[in-house]
Amino acid sequence: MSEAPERSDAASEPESAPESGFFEQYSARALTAGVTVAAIVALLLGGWLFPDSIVGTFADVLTSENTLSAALRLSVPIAFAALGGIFSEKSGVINIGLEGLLIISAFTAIYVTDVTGGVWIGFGGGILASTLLALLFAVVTIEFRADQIIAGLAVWLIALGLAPFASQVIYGGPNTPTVPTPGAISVPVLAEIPFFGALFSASPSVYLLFLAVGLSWYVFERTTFGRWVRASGENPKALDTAGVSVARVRYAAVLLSGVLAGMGGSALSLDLGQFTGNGPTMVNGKGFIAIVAYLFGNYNPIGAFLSTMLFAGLDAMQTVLQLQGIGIPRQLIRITPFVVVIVVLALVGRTRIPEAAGEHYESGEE
Amino acid sequence: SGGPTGGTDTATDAPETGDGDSGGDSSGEETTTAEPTDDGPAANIGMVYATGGLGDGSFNDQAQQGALQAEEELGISFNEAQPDEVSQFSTFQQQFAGSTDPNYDLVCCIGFLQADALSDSAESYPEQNFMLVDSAVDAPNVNNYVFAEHEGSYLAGLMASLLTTQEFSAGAGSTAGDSTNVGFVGGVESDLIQKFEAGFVAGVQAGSDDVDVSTNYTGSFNDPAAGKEAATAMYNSGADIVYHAAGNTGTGVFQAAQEQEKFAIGVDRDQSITKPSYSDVILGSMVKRVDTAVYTSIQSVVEGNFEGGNTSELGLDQEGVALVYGDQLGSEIPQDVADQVATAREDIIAGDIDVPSSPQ
Amino acid sequence: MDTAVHLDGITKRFPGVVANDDVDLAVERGTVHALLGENGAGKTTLMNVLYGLYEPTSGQVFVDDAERRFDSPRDAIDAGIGMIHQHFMLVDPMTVTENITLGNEPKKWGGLAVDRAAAREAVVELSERYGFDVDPDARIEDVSVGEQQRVEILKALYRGADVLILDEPTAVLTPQEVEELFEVLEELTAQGKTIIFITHKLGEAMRAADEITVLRDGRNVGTVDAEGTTRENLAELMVGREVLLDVDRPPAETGDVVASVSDIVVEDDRGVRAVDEVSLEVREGEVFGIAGVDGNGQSELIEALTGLAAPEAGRIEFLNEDVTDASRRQRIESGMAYIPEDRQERGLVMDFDLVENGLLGSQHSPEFGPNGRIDWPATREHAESIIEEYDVRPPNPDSISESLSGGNQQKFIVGREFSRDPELVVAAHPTRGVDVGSIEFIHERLLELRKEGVAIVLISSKLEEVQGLSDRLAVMYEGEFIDVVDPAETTEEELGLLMAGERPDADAAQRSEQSVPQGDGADAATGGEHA
Amino acid sequence: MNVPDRVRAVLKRLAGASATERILISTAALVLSILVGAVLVLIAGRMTTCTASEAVYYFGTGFCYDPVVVFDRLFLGALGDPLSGGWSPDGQFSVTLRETTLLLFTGLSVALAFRAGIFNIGTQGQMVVGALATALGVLWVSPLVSGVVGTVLLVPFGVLVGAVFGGLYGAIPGLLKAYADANEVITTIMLNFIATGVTLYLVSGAFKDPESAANQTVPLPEYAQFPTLFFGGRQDFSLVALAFGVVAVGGLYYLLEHTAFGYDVRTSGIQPDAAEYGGVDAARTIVASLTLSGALGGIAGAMYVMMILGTFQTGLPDYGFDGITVSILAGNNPLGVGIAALLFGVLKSGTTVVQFATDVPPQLVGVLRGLIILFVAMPEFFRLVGKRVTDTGSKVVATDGGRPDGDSDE
Ligand SMILES: Nc1ncnc2c1ncn2[C@@H]1O[C@H](COP(=O)(O)OP(=O)(O)OP(=O)(O)O)[C@@H](O)[C@H]1O
Ligand SMILES: Nc1ncnc2c1ncn2[C@@H]1O[C@H](COP(=O)(O)OP(=O)(O)OP(=O)(O)O)[C@@H](O)[C@H]1O
Ligand SMILES: [Mg+2]
Ligand SMILES: [Mg+2]
Repeated sequence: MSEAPERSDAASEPESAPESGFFEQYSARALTAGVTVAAIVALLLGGWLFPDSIVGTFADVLTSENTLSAALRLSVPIAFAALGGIFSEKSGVINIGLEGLLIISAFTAIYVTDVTGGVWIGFGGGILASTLLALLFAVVTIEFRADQIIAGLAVWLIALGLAPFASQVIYGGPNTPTVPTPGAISVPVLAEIPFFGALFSASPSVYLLFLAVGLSWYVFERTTFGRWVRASGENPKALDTAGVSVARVRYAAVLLSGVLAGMGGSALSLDLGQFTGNGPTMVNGKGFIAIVAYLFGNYNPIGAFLSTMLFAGLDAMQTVLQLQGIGIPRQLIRITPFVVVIVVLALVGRTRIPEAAGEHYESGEE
Repeated sequence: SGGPTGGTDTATDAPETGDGDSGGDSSGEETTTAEPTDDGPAANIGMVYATGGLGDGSFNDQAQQGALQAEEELGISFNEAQPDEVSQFSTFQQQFAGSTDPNYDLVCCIGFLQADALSDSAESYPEQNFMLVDSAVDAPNVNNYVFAEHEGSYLAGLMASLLTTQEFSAGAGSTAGDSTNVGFVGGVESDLIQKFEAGFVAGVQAGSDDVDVSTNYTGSFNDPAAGKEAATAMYNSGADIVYHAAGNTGTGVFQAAQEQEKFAIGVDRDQSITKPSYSDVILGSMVKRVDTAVYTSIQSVVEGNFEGGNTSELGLDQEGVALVYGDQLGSEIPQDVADQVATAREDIIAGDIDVPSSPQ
Repeated sequence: MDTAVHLDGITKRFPGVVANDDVDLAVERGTVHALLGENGAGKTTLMNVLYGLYEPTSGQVFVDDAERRFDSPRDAIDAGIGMIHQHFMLVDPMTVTENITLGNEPKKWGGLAVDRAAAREAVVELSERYGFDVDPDARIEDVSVGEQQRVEILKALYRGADVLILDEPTAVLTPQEVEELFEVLEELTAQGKTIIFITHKLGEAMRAADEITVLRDGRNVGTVDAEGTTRENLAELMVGREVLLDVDRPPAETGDVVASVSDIVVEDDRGVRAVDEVSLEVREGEVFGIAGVDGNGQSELIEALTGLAAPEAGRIEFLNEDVTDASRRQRIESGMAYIPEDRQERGLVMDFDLVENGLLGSQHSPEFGPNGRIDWPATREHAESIIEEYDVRPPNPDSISESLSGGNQQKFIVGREFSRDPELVVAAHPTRGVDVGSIEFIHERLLELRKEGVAIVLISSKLEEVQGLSDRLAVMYEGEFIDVVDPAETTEEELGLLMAGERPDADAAQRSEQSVPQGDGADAATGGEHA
Repeated sequence: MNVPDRVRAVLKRLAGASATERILISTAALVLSILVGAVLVLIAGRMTTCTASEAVYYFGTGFCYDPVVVFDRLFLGALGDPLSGGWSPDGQFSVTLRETTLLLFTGLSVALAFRAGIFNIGTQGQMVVGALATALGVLWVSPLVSGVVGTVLLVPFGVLVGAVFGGLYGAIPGLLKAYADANEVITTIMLNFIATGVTLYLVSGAFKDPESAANQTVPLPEYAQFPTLFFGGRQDFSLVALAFGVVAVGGLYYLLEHTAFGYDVRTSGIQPDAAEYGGVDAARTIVASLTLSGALGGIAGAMYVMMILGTFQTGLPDYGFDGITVSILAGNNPLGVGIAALLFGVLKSGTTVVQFATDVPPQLVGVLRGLIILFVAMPEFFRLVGKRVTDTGSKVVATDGGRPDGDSDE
């Protein structure tokens, strides 16, 4: 793949933006991105030359507008949670409770919508529930110095129990009834563009996601709060001695992660009009995949979004590939996204995490 | 607003329910609010549902329907258990079987996964009556009910095949006459679901040689998001009718149909009624009368003629499965289609059509 | 002259420790005031009180003659006080400008955005005013320690500090950088700023300060005029007794080569060549010293030697075997003892008790672990004997390492390593943070081992120590041995120049290339960046 | 995410706490969770409707659910109602022990990895792989033997196969972490999904039992399953399996505390730099501990197949995830795992009793589990409470006695 190196720069831009750490991982990321792009190009080329081969099928699926719109839909909860995770972890609080935040908001959004009849009120309700749970997490980790990983795990477990519990109490089963869903919004003209039209004909949550990604990027790169969050995660003492309260910044960041994850969870259930609470619930690991996404995206909101799209794109492709009957057993096609994540991780290796992430900080502590 | 209501002991409050389409009409997984008479309920029934739980809008809810009907009509009382792991089946079966307060007259085991546990439980509690849905355990105290899902699915396939090859529009959906495929969304790969698939495919082929079936298994009976993606992908690749046998995952199929302005076919219950918000895209449902099975076996217990050791095979003939047309769209199905479907039904019952029960 | 800062009767207690005991301190505006004292004397604590990081147990703080109560550094900053900590409070991945303006960013668009142009402008303007040399756009992690320190000072100035506190600002600097710093301080006082700086180096205090306050055991034991005092006087105030640190070192009787390193290259974790083709040889009964300002590759060199870092190139031999690729465990087992630089990170498992820590490195040795089992009774005896022999306090093998004071931790490590019957001892800063009595003891033990024919590689940033103990002394600068000298014949000034990277004159260089200075008429050790 | 560092910090803090303090904190966490759970039950009881006669009354208000009954059922029910007289070993109590047995292994699996500073979320997947391997392995050799001899040979063989394959599956994230620096939290989560997918593929295809509608292997012959002694076997519990579990607890304790390997593991778990200094090969220790951890998970799978189900069927219960909670509650101490596994065994088994005997949704127990972990995570909170209690205590003495310290005549 001789074209890989040339392309790697362009392709890695979003991820290696100002945040990226030392050279070594920059190059690993660039390499992976390069190889990915090269593979895609080779696939498209192959598909164009041999449209009837399996490669042709892949190429078809890849360039289909439907794949893009499916990927966008699948991205929504993951990407929102990933953005939330970035805020929290960059401030020094590792939030592996994202899964729980998604669950609690997914349920509450349906419940509130069901009770009030307003989809957007439900959306707000979901955000509120998630934010409250995040507040509990913040109090426990920041105030009571609880271990962040264990507390995050607890948040997940609590939500995993609480949402189906409430559904059972209220609706008599772990699954809620169906409520109305917000319709898709189609931007005139733009929606007609081949392939990229998918970006302009989507559920409101997709547009909200675009907005959230952009805003998050802006907050980190351009606002004082963003800088404080970064400093709080890298060297809280520097922030403290600069006269900014680390605890406050961390509270704000964790609550923000609650808000963002809440948007993801609400969007997840409201776009389907139902919460299903059996087993791992409808969230089914999306919160954990969000963590993968932002680590791979190197804590950059745009990088995290693109990583999510990579994963969601694979997921969308596996759905379509199943239909094409390409000879690979369905059960195995379904696990391709997970395999790809492992392979990618093995290639990229370690992510530079914020220096002080996971550590409790007490002002005045020597 | 909740909590206990009423001031007297006998005042029974209707359980607060979710919307009709949550399926269940119960306030909890366990209900003992039968009209109490002086000498107690006509019978005590234990319900052990399939994993997936109530509110799936299909299989479990349909089973519960039978119990509710029996509660109303026969004055029985029932207690429910929703296992979430296979290993809990035997626990619950035995809990019911071993209980003395009350003593359960019948334990209904819903779903084929309970078969293994039940063969042990039935042996351990020879005095206890059991009924099993979707599989057969050979024991003198068990009545089995299996369904010919492939027969009903054949009719669904035939209808889909006939409609997709013509210009048809009704409710919120429409078909394009030139499309040549339809879809099938399954839950977890298993023999049972493949039975649905096989019948459906056979029916589609009977309708027209040119129509293909795209198939997708989401790997879950409770993942509407995956169901939606699968169905959307099918609609986008030209299918305009998708049949699902995927429990609650099917909710996503309906939603995709609505968004894409295409059609779907429900399963297990008449989903145009249990999921009324999608009745404008549900052409029909392949109902599987689990409720009848449950009701009949309860009835036999109440009437004292439960025998055990039987396996009832419920097909089109026994009305154990059927294709029912959608509540809203049914009337718009072209008569010739309905006629052909009706004829096929007769032929199957008469044995003139042999429907395969596993994919070829 | 007016008083810029006045501390009155400050007492600060920590559980079990009185860090400051009724300390008074008055600092005149526009002067440099040095705070002198031994490790643990309470200097940092006192300044943290002034900076609002600690609330004093009792006592008052006056700034500009008004009493102040600081609840947080923010209050202190508002009162015009800035502090540059011993460990810099900088955010590594952020730029110089971002660090300087952190917490006080200029804003635009009604606070919705940081005005980055204005921030940069302010930083450039400020550094020009005081004649600082900093790159506003560089990331902290990419700039030198000296520059980081200037960033810290700018950070304080940016916040309008009139009083600047510097905690041991010279500890990490080369002599030249120290000089530059003192010039900066002069410039600052000339512009009316007040400086308080902490040090335990007498010379620096006398060189840079106008007044000097000495703390001992948390108490102010005297404030003197820098002009009218002597080193001896200060030393006595500091320690409370006369200090003499003279090592009695008999001539070496060297034997065979124990370890040799040839043309080794080691990269640090950033991929920079921290050790650039260095060679050395050490013989039985010889102490090979390595001097240098911290961060010039000494750590990486000994990590490679001891098997904790993999060299990129070069060869390491130990007891005539190539151990370049040998594991750490193999090296331990073949007789290499190592007193690590960082006792709390490496030398001890802080949560283990002394019994368990006594086993560290020997867990697979048949003596304590026959067949992979651990013989705890034998291990306990081992720990007890170290404790006894090295006077570790408290003498309780069950105490958790973390609860020991630094000096006692170090004594335990030294005891453990020496008890291995080593062929080679690599000792990195073996007396850092250790009290005077223990220093003597450790030095004696090192020399005893030397006498027994053990080879020793010694690294220390204390010049007296390496100079006093070594038979040959290499000076390391930027990853290379800039020279290898006979410590007995080299002055402190010469060493200082070498440490600062001033190359020896051509003759000396010549000499070092051909016949390298020898400890005792023995032969070649290599000094060499030439290879 | 620097989970290892995190884990280290946790361990550090946990190690700092004395054993008594740990037990106190765990107990307090349990009690507090039950209290919160009770409140939750009451709130839920206000949200549903029931007849007045079914309601219970607290504080003058009626509630549809009675927390006292719920917790009575949860705990006493799980123990088979020891107080009611009719206790029999093969009642619910054996379900509790059965769950405990599985949790012992998954708990130990997680605990071992934790001790090595590795957060193994993949015990679930390792269990799934071990379970399938056991089923296939035993089925493969079972025709060669039979009867009691068959049991004596096949059961250990099955456990071994489970251990080997679980171990191999655990080695994958180990190798990825040691040599590619890949975060084990992510890889193990992904490997869980992969294990589920691949086993489904195998069991719905090549290895499917043609007789069964379920995705499962052919059932193991009776003699290839754990023998049921004393407990009748009605609840699929075998004392032999529990004995295996107890031996594993003791064995892991011994391994960690009394062997050089254990020393290496513990050292690299709390202070990797010191471990490296002490000659511990970090990469090898990571791979070895994850392999061993996976082996324990695999044994849990073997137990599931050979004791509970008698076959491998897709959709294994979440014992692997429960193992994480067990291990955390136990402070990652093997002996503590013994106790914590019993507690969670009670909770799991009690769940079905609660569901059977009350109207309260069984997911309550899931909430309780989360609360317990949450409270265990914040020892600081209990220390604070404890301190406040003792502080007020001493104040009272001071005002009473009015005497300066040290001058007491007590
Ligand atoms: N946060 C704290 N908690 C408990 N004890 C402390 C704390 N900070 C400092 N001490 C103790 O107070 C004493 C004085 O410490 P301080 O750091 O002020 O010394 P110092 O003079 O700055 O020493 P050095 O020259 O080594 O920096 C020491 O005994 C130290 O252990
Ligand atoms: N931050 C702290 N928290 C609790 N105890 C501390 C702290 N710092 C020091 N101590 C305790 O105070 C005592 C003195 O500590 P310090 O480090 O000042 O010793 P030291 O005087 O430097 O001893 P040595 O001369 O042996 O190095 C020790 O017992 C130590 O455990
Ligand atoms: Mg200090
Ligand atoms: Mg000290």
